[in-house]
Formats: sequence, C-alpha cells, structure tokens
Amino acid sequence: MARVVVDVMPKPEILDPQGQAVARALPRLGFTGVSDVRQGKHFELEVDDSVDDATLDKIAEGFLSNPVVEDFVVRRVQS
Amino acid sequence: MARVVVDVMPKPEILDPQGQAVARALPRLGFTGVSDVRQGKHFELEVDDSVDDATLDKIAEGFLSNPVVEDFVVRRVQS
Amino acid sequence: MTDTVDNAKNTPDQEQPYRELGLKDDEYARVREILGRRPTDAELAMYSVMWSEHCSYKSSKVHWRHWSANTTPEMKAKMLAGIGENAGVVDIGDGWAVTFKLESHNHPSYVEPYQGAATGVGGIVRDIMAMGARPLAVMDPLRFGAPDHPDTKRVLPGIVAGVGGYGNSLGLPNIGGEVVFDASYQGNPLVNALCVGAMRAEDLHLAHASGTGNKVILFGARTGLDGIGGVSVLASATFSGDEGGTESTLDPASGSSARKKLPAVQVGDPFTEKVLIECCLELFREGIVVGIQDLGGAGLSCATSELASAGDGGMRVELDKVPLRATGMTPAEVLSSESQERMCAVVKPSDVDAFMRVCAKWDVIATEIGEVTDGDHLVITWHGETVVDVPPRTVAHEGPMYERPIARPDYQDALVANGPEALPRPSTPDELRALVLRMAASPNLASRKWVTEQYDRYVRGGTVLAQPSDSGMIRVDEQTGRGVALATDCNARFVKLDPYTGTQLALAEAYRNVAVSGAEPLAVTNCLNFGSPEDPGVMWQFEQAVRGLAEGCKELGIPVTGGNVSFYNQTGTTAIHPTPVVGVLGVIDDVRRRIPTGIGAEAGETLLLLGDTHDEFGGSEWAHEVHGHLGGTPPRVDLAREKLLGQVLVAGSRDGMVTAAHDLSDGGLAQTLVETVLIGQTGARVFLDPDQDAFVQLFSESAGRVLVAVPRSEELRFTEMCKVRGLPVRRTGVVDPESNALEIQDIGVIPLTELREAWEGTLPKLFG
Amino acid sequence: MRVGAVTFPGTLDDSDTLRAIAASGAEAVPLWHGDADLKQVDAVVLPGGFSYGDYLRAGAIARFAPVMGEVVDAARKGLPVLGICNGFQVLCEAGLLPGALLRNSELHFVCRDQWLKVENNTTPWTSRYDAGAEIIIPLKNQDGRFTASQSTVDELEGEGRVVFRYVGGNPNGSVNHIAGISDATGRIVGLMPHPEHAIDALTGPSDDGLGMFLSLLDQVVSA
Ligand SMILES: Nc1ncnc2c1ncn2[C@@H]1O[C@H](COP(=O)(O)OP(=O)(O)O)[C@@H](O)[C@H]1O
Ligand SMILES: [Mg+2]
Repeated sequence: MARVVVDVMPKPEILDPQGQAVARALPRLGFTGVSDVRQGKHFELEVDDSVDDATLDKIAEGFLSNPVVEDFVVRRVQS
Repeated sequence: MARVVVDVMPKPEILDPQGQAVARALPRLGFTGVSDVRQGKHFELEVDDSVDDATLDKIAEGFLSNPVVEDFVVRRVQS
Repeated sequence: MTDTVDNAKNTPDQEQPYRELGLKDDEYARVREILGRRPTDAELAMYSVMWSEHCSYKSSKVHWRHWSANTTPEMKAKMLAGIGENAGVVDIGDGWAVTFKLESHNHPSYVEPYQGAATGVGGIVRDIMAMGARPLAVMDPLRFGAPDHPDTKRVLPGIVAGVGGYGNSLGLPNIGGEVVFDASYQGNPLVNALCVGAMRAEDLHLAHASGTGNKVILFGARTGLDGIGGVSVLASATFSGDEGGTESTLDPASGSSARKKLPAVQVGDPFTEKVLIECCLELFREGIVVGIQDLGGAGLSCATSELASAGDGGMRVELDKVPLRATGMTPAEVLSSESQERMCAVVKPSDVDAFMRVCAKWDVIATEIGEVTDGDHLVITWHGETVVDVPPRTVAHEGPMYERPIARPDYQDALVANGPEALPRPSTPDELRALVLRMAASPNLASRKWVTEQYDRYVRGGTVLAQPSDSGMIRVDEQTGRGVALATDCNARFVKLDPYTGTQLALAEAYRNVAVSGAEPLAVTNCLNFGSPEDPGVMWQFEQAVRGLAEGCKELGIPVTGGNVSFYNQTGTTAIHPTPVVGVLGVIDDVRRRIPTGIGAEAGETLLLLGDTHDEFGGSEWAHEVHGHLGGTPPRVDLAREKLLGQVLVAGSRDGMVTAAHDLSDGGLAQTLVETVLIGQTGARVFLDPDQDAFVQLFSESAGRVLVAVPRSEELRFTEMCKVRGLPVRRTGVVDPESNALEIQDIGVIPLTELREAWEGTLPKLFG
Repeated sequence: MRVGAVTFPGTLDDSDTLRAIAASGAEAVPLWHGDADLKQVDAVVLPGGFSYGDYLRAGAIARFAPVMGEVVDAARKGLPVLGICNGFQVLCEAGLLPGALLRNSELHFVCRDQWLKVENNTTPWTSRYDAGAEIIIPLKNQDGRFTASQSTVDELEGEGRVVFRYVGGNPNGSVNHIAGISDATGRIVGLMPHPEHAIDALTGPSDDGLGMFLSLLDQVVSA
C-alpha cells in the first residue's frame, strides 16, 4: 500500500475567489506579510502497489481535477 | 518571499462524504486498487520572510482550519 | 510594443489576423474604410468581438422587423423600455416598473458546466441591474441530451450545481425553469437564464453617457485573463464540442503562444456579485448614477462603446487605470477580457466622492477610468499613447447585417408526412393504467425535485409560487400585495415539426402557465436557440419562429420586450431542435389571490376540464417516450381560445371561485392529473367522457386546456361563466382526500404512494 | 423591545429576519458587520446567507468582524442570541456554540420544507412552542451537517441542549438528527432551518417560524 497525495489548484490565470477571500481577510485579523493566497484541494489516497503512475495521473487529471480550470500535482509520500 | 503550503484535512474520526464519494466513484470509472480517499484543502501562501513559523501556525490553526473537525500541516516549500 | 494609432497610420500594410478573430474579408475591409486606416490591435479586438454573431445579431437583426410590424400602439404603451435596451421594462401599476430578460450561456456550459451555468446567471443578473432595478428572482430553462447518455451525466449535475451555487449565493430565489431531455441536445446542452427585477418607474436608469465632463467609473472585480475570447466561443462558427476546452483567443497584440492556450472560460465569484448588487442599489438610492452598463460578453469593448454611443458620442478612457489581476496584459486583452462581476457607471464630477464612499462601504473596488467628452469619438489611451480612436456607434451598433439565405429543409415534407397515426396505442384498462405510471416516470415528465431542491426558493421572503407550480410568482409591493408571475416554455419537437405553429404553442403554454396562477399576462421575452444561421434550413426555422412569435403576441396583445439569440447550437452539421424559449410575465394586483397548482384537501370539490380535446399526437411526449417517434404536425393553436381561458382564470381568481388550476401540456390530461394530486397531496376520482376514446382523452396534447378545482358552492356560477363566454367546460372529477389515490373510472386506482414513487424516483436514479 | 439583525458582506436573509422581527411586534434594528455597536438591542439574530462567500469555511471569516466582538461580549453577559443557518455556523466558529457544520452528506445544496421537533421549549427563543411540538419551516443550505465529538454530543443531549431535531428523515447527515442547539445557559441558540421564512403561509410553508421571534417577547416581559 502507498499513500498518494494529489493537490489540485486553480490555474494561475483563473480567478480564485476562495484564495482572494482568505488573502483579504488576513490583514483584518492582524496578520500582515502574506501577499497572495491560492486555495485548492488536497486528496490523500490509499493505493495498492499495483497502481502505476500513469494510472494515478489519469485519476488526477480525468477525475480529481477539472483540466479546463485546474492543474494538479501527484506525489507518492510513503510505501 | 517564501512559498508556504498549508494542507487542511478532516480529522480521521470525522466522516468525509466528499472523499467517500470519490472513493466510490473510482471503481465505476474502471480504476481499481484505491482503497480510501480523503479530501481536504490545500493553500499556497506567498509570505514575507519576516513572517515566522509561530505566526504561520496561528494562521493555519486559528483561521485556515477549524480545530474542532480539522487537522493541518504547514510546510515552507522554497525561499 | 503597443500598437498605437500612430503606428497603425505608419504601417498601413501590416498583416492582421482578423480571420482568426472571426472577421470576414469584407468586414475587415469595412473597418478599414470606417477608420480610413488599418485598425490597431486593440481596435481590431473591439470590432471583431462586437461584430461577432453574439454581440451584433448580424444574422438575426433583419428579422426584427416582425416585432415592430406586430407591435400596436396599445402594446407599446405598456412598455417603458423595449428591444435594444439591456432588458425590457413594463409598467405593472402602483408606480412599479418590472424588467425581465432571458439569456443563453450554452457553449460555455458545455465546456465547463459549473462555471458556465454560474456565470450565465451572473450575467443576466447584471443586465437587470443595468436597468436600475433590484433583481428579484431567477429562472433556468435547461435542455440536455438523452438522460442516460454519459455526457448528460457529466453536464447536468454541474450545470444544476452552477445555477444553484451562483443564484443561491446572490440571495435570489429561483422560482422556476425547465428540464428537458432530447438526444438533439447531446453535445450542445442549452442553459438559458432569466432574471426579473423591479424598480419605481421614475428610477429607470438607461445606459447612456451624456454630459461632457462626467466621469466613467469601473467598479467591481479586477480584470484578468479569464474568459478572453469567450465571446468568440459563444458564437464561434467553428465551435467544436470535442476540443471546446482548449479553444481560446488568438490575441493580435501579444503574439505570444503562451496566451493561446488560455481556457475561454470565466470563473464566477458570486460573493463579489452579491456585494456589487447591494452597492449598485445604494448608488441608485443616492441618485448619483447618470448612466450604467454591465460588463458581459465583450467586456470593456462593449461597455465603453455602448455607453458612449448611447450618450453624446464622445468618451476618453485611460485603459491603463483598469485594475488588473494578471501581469503583462495588453490593451487588446484588457478590452476583451470577460472577467465577471464588473459594472461601469457614468457619474457627475461632483458625485464622484460620494460614489467612491458607497463603493468603499461595500468593499467594492472602484476606479475612475475616463470621462465623457464633447467629441464624437471614443478615444482609449494606454500609458499616454492612443490605442483606440473610433466612432463608437460603428463598434456598437453599425456592425454588419446579413440577409441569410432561407430555404424550407428538404426533409420537412417527409417529417410532416410521417404522422403518429400508425403508432400502436394502448386500449385495455390495464395498459392505460400502466401508461399513466410509465409517463409519470418518464425523464421529461418526472418530478424536477432533485434539481429544484438545489435552489433556494425562499430567500427575500417574496416568493408566493415556485416550482413545482405552473409559474413562479413574486410579491413586488409588500404593502399592496402587487406581484408578478413568470413562466418559460418551449416544446422544441413541436417547433421542429412546424416552427411557426410550434413557437406559437410555446407562447400559448407560457401564457397559460401564467394565467392559471391568476395573473394577467402582460409581456414577453425570448431566447431563440438555433443551429447555424449559415444553414438555410435553420434560417427558415428561425424566420418562421420569429414571425410566429411576433404575430402570436399581436393576437394576444402582449408585446415582446426583449430577448436573446443563440446560434451555432449544433454538433458537427447536426443542429439542435429549434428551441425558441418563450418567457411570459403577468401581473396580479394582490398575490393573496394566487391560484395554486395542487388541489387542496377540501373534500367534494369539483374538477372541471376547460377546453377541447382532439386526437393530436404529433410531437407528443407519448410518441417520443414510447415510440421514439417524431413526425406529423403539432397540435393546433388557437390564441383566441388561450386569451379566453386567461380571462376566465383571472376572473375566477378575482371572485375566489377557483381553488386550484393546472394547465394541460406535455403528457396531456393524465400528467396534469398526476401532478395535481401529488402536488396537492390529495386524492381524486376522475370520470372520462364515455363518448371519446380514453387514450386520446388521457394523453393527447391539444392546446388551450386547463384543469380547475372549484368548491361545489361555486360550481354552477363558474360553469355558467364559462358557458356565457363560449368556453367548453366538462365536469371531470371530484377531490377525494379519503382515497389517497388517483382513481380513473373504468381504468383503475393508483395509490398516491405508488404514483409518487414513479414520479419522484426517476431523476435521483439517473443523477443522484 | 429592540432586536437586531446583523448584515455581513454576503448575508442574504437579513431583510427577511428584520421582517420577521417586526412581524413579532418588536422593533427591528439593522446592525452592520463593520460597526462595533449593538445599538442597545435586547437580543441579536445572526441571519443566514453566505458571509464572505463561505469560501474558506461557512462562517469562518464573519466571526472576526468588528460587530462579533460585541456580540461575543454581550452574549457572555446574557444577551439572547439566535444564529440561523450561516449565523449558526458563525456562532460555532466563534466558539459560542460547540461543534461544527460540515458539507451535507449528499454533497449538494438542499432546499426543502422540513419538519422539526421542538425538544426544548425553555429557551428565550422557544418558549412559545409546546414541548415536543412539531413545526415545518424551510431548510436551505450546503453545509448543514452538525458534527461534534461524542462527549460534546453526550453533553448536549444530557443537558437538554438539543433544541431542535429533524423529524421525517435526516436531510444532511447531522449527528443524532440535530437541527439546533443551545449554549449551557440556553440563551444562545443556533439552528440550520430558517424560521424567518415561515412567518406567513403565503410566502412560506407555514407561519410556524414566528414562534421563535414571539418567544423573545415573553422572555423580556418576564425578566
Ligand atoms: N431547471 C429548473 N429550475 C427551476 N424550476 C424548474 C426547473 N425545471 C422545472 N422546474 C419547475 O418544475 C415545474 C414543472 O416544470 P414543467 O413540467 O416544465 O412545467 P410546465 O409543464 O407547467 O411548463 C415548474 O414549476 C417548473 O418551473
Ligand atoms: Mg404548466
């Protein structure tokens, strides 16, 4: 078994209202020094060793993310 | 400037219907071998070098996550 | 390097990618002729986007003569603003003006269902705000491919979530819409959105930029790269479903290939739009807005050229002042960006401070970007250099206009000749009972609850009727109870068989849906969804539809106040069924007199069927669902009868004679009965006419019919009223709460639980 | 008596809440998120909506608004506070009520007429209801699944602090079908369904929601 992490983020040129809401709120809470925030999704998958990287990519691209507006990164974190 | 990543996940004992929905859908799409999925949030912050780890923890714990139901991890990824 | 006007003068022969931007050779030549030189990159971006099908209506405009030819002075008198404004406005009495409009967001919703639908709602809401009105409610007529097709499973949940996600966050109740399945929409779903708003009649703000020296203020979201070229996708002749996601602008200015991969989708931020609404309303209340315009398709290109040409004609804009979200944007990109949640206002210099204060209160970014000048040119500068210098009318209004070839399609005769007469019909009671259940569970007739439960229908506290009622009804005036009712309809199969009659049937159904609620129909909007205008067969359908609608409205005496055209709805060379969605708005002087759709628990009330039933199955739901058949002619339409029905229902509501009313449409009497008992949660006993075929009585889709419930004490008075007015009426059943069943005499008893399971089970099974 | 309703950016049901307060006979006082001023009200309602778009978490940003500092202080001193939907979420985020509200188990927004059982009619917001009364009012939200640790749930149940419970099906997967709870004093109540949308059968499923606003009147008269 392996733990696989997939991070899905809005593409850089795409509006990210969620990240902006956080970024705008931080100074009001007294936290300065954060110039930009982007918010995406974080998936943790428990994966059989038989599942290869190509399959993981397919899962991430075709299902966990929406390629029209999002990018993704796949990482195996342990096995 | 540093890029800081904060991952926020539902606590293990908290039901995660979003992750479950993903886990249930995968076999239907022909992907086998994924035994569990949990879904959380992924934040990427652009942070001034002046912001120390204690402050980042405060932002993550007091604001980006809800300690009643979520855990978080903070990572600096570059500087 | 920025392409300036001086540069354009000095390099007259520089090649320009006008074809990639969608301009034809003669259109480009016309731009050069207007300017007396080649356009700059920024000007080319403006002209190409504003002269696109979507913005210029170049293929449809010549047919608008049907509207004017069919609008009598009497009809005009009710309109405070009509075709040509952001949205039509009608006077509903008590000093109230109501504005409403339908718009399409079809192609973007195919590419990215959630965001496409969400920004569709956002766009139509800003249209209503640009009239100076408070948005009150939204509706969402939707059409999808076959219910069990995998692509429908991809787009439907996203579109529904997008309509809800945006509308719910704005605090606008969703009061109705449509969900229709037909394979002709595979690869090309239709997402139409309607918004209705109200204002005091004296507060009507039209978009214009008059008054030399007045300031132009852009407010709302920052401008980014998202949605650049969105307009070309919206109406692109080359739209291809398969690669829609990567379609993007070919930006003349940047020349960088990196930009070419930008997705042509816009991402909505409903929170920003919500504060923008509140901010605008406060600005209107303060009386500090001279003119206002929303930024929709074509972004600043559209807003600046339209504002300027609607005013005195002169405007100067410093484009580099526009707050940006992306780095390195070119003037052409800033002008064509379709970033959402932005508005543009013209404000007197003395009011600018007050304007900025209101924006600051709502945390809305506002920036003075230019001013009205006394010239007749729109001049746009970029860091001091002039990049646009054009007569604004030539951008906004004097685009090309085409008289496209029209030809009745070759297949039409065969389609009409292939009538439903030969289709096998059920005859035994068991077959008929089974058919009632099968039709109730069919995807097109089944309960829409799975969809509509995702929409907030309560917010603002003015919703008097919403789904699953025939029409949505909103209270406009809390003191007097004055309100409006709205319905949208279109049976595209009828339109396919006969576009003229089919469109009139859509009008008739929407009219009837409003009338059964007790409201008096007042005005019409439309969204004309068709295939390619370059196909003479499609243009024939289009012309027939416009003429049918215009002439129908004249007969009913209610004006068309506005609408929207969406062409190029096709997959490959196959066009969708022509789908002219018609929206009718009615007024009711006291919403407490509304007539509900479901029957109440009052035992012994009488069910009366108004109108005539003929053997009419061409294009019917039965032929479609049971036989997969489409052919013959649609039901006859009799608008005088519809009008009479409307009068009877309004009178019935005024005199409190009617306790429930539900029209007959898709699925015929059987479906109306199913919905009447299930919505009312009350059983009924029904007796059919022994002299007419039971199948025809139950499933024919003859127009001009309504089922009403009247208290027994009113039965005679109501029946007499119908007879006096020449409206056929037949006693057809009684309300029977004890039974908890729908009993159709000589056919069978269907317990409400069994009926409900059939009706409500389908959509969750398909999409749940 | 004066009852306030707070408008945050993105609040949607503020005007409905003010209407409901007025319908109960109290004076409805609009309160603004940016003003640290409760305008001498005798009770506060935090209405529903999507404050700040709910983009981070429902209620997560609103709880830091200047007005919330005042609400928290006054609530600790006994001011009755009612949080409806987003307002309930804000109260949980602010720590005035325990637990959290997570994405509905069906994962989408749900708007329906919902039956509730009034489990506790001794709070300032529920005294007009009979104990165990069943009422029908609209439910509409995306994040309505009440969640808390087992010990918290036990405490809520044991102390009679479950004020409303869903009946006729659990619409969002809330633990123990919990629709609304109170703090230990009973003066701070949060619930997901919307009483302000049920004050008149013309525009809501019933007028059952009015009871919550009327209850408050008794409270002050007897206090
Ligand atoms: N997409 C939708 N959004 C909101 N309401 C809808 C939608 N689709 C259908 N409805 C509602 O469901 C009910 C049934 O729809 P429909 O059968 O099309 O009505 P009718 O036959 O009276 O025109 C109506 O109240 C309609 O407004
Ligand atoms: Mg109807």
